[in-house]
Amino acid sequence: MSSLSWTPNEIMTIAAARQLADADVCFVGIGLPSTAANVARRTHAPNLVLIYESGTIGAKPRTLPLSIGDGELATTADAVVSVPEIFNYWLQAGRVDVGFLGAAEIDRGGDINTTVIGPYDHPQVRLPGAGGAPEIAASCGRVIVVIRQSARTFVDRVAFRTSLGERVSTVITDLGELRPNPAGELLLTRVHPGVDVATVRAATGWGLTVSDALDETAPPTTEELEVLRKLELTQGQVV
Amino acid sequence: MSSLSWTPNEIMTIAAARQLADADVCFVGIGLPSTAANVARRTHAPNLVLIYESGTIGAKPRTLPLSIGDGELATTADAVVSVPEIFNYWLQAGRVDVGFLGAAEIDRGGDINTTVIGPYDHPQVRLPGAGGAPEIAASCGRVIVVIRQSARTFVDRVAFRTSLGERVSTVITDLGELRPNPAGELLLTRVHPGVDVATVRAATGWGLTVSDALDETAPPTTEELEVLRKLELTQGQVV
Amino acid sequence: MITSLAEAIKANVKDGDTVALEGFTHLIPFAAGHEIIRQGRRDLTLVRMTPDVLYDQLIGMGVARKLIFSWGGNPGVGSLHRFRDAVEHDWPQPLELEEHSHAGMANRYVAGASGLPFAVLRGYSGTDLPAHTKNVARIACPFTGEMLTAVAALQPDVTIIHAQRADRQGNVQLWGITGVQREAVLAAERAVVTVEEIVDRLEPLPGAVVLPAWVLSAVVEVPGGAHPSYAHGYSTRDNAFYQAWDSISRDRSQFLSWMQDQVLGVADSQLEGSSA
Amino acid sequence: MITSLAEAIKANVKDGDTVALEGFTHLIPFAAGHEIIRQGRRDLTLVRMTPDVLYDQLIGMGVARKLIFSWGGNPGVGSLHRFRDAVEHDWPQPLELEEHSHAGMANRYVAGASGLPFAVLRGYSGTDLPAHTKNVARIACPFTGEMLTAVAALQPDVTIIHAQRADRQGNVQLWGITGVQREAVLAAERAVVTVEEIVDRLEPLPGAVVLPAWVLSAVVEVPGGAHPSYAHGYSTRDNAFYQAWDSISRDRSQFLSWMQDQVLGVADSQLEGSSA
Repeated sequence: MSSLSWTPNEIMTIAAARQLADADVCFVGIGLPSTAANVARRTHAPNLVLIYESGTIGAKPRTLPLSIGDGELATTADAVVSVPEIFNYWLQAGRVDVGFLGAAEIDRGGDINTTVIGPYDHPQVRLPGAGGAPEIAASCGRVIVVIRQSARTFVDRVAFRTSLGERVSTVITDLGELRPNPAGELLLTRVHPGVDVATVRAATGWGLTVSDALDETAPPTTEELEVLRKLELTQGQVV
Repeated sequence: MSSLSWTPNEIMTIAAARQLADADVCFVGIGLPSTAANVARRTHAPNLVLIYESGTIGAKPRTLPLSIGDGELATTADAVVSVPEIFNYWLQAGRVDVGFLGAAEIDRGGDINTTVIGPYDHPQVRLPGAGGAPEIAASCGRVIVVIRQSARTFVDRVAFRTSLGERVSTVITDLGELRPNPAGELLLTRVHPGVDVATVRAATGWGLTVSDALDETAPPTTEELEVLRKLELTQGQVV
Repeated sequence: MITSLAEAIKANVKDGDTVALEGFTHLIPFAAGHEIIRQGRRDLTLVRMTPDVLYDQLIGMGVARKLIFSWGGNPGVGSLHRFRDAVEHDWPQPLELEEHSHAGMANRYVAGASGLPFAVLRGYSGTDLPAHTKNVARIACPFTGEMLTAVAALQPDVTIIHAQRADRQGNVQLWGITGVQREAVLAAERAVVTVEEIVDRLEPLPGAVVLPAWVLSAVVEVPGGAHPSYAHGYSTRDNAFYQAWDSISRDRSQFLSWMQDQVLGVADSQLEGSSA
Repeated sequence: MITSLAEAIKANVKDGDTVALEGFTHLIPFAAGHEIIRQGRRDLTLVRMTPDVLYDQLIGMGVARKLIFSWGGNPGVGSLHRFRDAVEHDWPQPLELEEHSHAGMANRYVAGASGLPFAVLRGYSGTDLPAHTKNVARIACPFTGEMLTAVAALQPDVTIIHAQRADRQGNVQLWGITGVQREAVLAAERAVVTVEEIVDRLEPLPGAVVLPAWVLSAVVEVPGGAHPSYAHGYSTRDNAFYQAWDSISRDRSQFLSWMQDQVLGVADSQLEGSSA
């Protein structure tokens, strides 16, 4: 095991996958969240229920989707429903245990920005926008955010509040893991193997508090890495 | 033709069928309205679009359905949708040209009662209730009511207003046809062959006004009667 | 998950519950309703858009305290005599009514399935219906000022439906006229589904609705469990029975005797689906 | 009803119209969007939940005055450079934005399709989104007093979608991921549908949505009309093109040259579906 090596993206994905319990119902965004959810389903959580906002419920993709609307998701789903139905009957009604979000910025309270960097009317960077995030963040039992950590992405206060941090239970980054304290402020609770706290502090745009119970992420197992790498080779493939 | 004979129900059904134009979109209740719509589709209105509140759009039943949920309606429809969708996306959105209603009571203003005879809390007769009627009456381009005429069914004021008469364009009875004047009061505009005005007056619970342009219903044609009788023999049959 | 009819009803239907046995002529859950009668449940608030012969039986047997509905009749035949007897003569006991239009009931289920306290529609306007329920109100559009109608969400304690198939995990598939069943199931706290058969795999079919096992409480194999209603692809509607019900149900003692013979007196071993 | 692409766009898309070209990754109506560019439409308000490469092209060619949307990116790849250039640098002209969440947009279409002026949801709460649009408001439940969110109905002048099949009467069938297309079509004043093929009869298929001809304005046979998106059962998504678009679109002149070659310079006789 000690001879294994992995990239920051790989350990971030595997740490995210571990957040999912078997038989969780999970609302999955495309990209790293989808990769993590599919790793979980192939390892410790075979009964994980994947819901994609395109309307596929219980998708069991044999390859890794490139987009949220890949045909593979429809072909392997228990049910395909309309987009209004997925948001109203499934997400809003509180049937989803875990929401999985990415972000451009996150702040110490767990609020997320995927809208603009800079003033709304004259932004320096126009980001894609809200998508499903505001209601995923408000309706799922718990919310996991996956984001690369840097002083640019971890800010004291997001420039635009696209979705709220109230239900954020865990933030998984390429450096470690953060969880909110009772007041809702994100604390560092785990570092990945080989990452020191000073590195994480330097990559955080606020005075980061470290949990008294700081732990280290267990290294990826051979199985986890094999599953992840094999899966990524299939991205966007049509079966 | 003059040797033909027909029952009061038959001429009522055929007169109702004649109210439908080819390519009308028609929201059909079960019973006589459904029979009339299916006669029209087999005679002068082959492109009539039949919508049943069970969710079948463009049903082309080969037999006459006994209930609104007969399998024949689903099998022959262009589309089968859910009940909420049929009411919200199709009826409420104003996509239906003609609504076809039956009633236990109708009054001079065209308001309809299918709820109770007598006081609501202690009714003499408890009727089935509203069903789709309130929204059919409010949302269709025009509304045709089919009802047997008597002093008991044609009342000055309905005991319970189940649906409004505002959009009622024609009332077809076993005696003739009534249409609203500009003030909304139903006038006698047609009598069926062999029916005199005095008979209609006696079967009306208010002082009935007769239209200056009173006309007589054209007798059923051989084709109409043949189509109707053949159709009724198939009621509830499974193809 | 997959259990017997007796167990499913025992675990999910309690005295005083609000219970929707939904279906729109097609797929009426008769067998499940009969089991509720056999188990002697009381004080139920029954909910259904189109209460028909099954509800006539439940009401006549004194199971229901209240009925929430939009159209109560024997489709294509006429009145429900037990329903009328309860409303007109309080027999076997008074029946409280709350009635709506179909559009109102459908949207009440939609609100329930959506986790919202109410839904908006154009409906009920000018009718005498709102005067008799507190679950209909006027609401202003915050953008245009137009006045519309709001209906309160329906969230039954338990919804019971009949479907064609389930797989061994308890995922359920129904097709043909599927009415308001998806919404009724998703609006409820618990859901029980009887099915014609349990199969290894649910082959995709045109027009099919699939309800995943994880939104259901119990699934029971009850072949013919919709009779005299029908299951598209499995059986046809027993129209003769619906017509016969008119005379069976007209007289109180004849009704009771029929229920004794056909429902109460059916031993466990003869029950629809008891071997499942 | 069944016509050419040029005719369908000419008759149904006017300068200044509000136009929704809908699709959720699957069935994006690229060919129809390209025809809008070729016909030189101006001042359009473009509407879509997920504006992607096609909207990048429309915006970069100066077709749009305003965009109403919820997520604008190149799925699985990254930014839309023409969209960003318009918002960040007003090139080729300023682009007004009105943005929502997916749930908000979906419900705005639902309200439009239902003939209602607004829809209710739990959404937007606490976010900065409502500060930038007048089409989101708070609304109180008339039964519980709970505060919820209202969104104004979306009713495009015209909605354009791509589907798999139509029959000769113009009834349209689509399946696979069908997204919000049904609602977008039913919410619009007019609707144009391009299809992979026109067939004698629409065989029922699992998961298929059928839109009857009488709610549509024009149907056009355009095989491959969703490329580089895909049509489930007919083609697969050209992921390589989506990846290539990132570099094609990064530079203004390279973008214009690509559009000249691949869209503007395509003679009528070479057009997708021109022979239909």
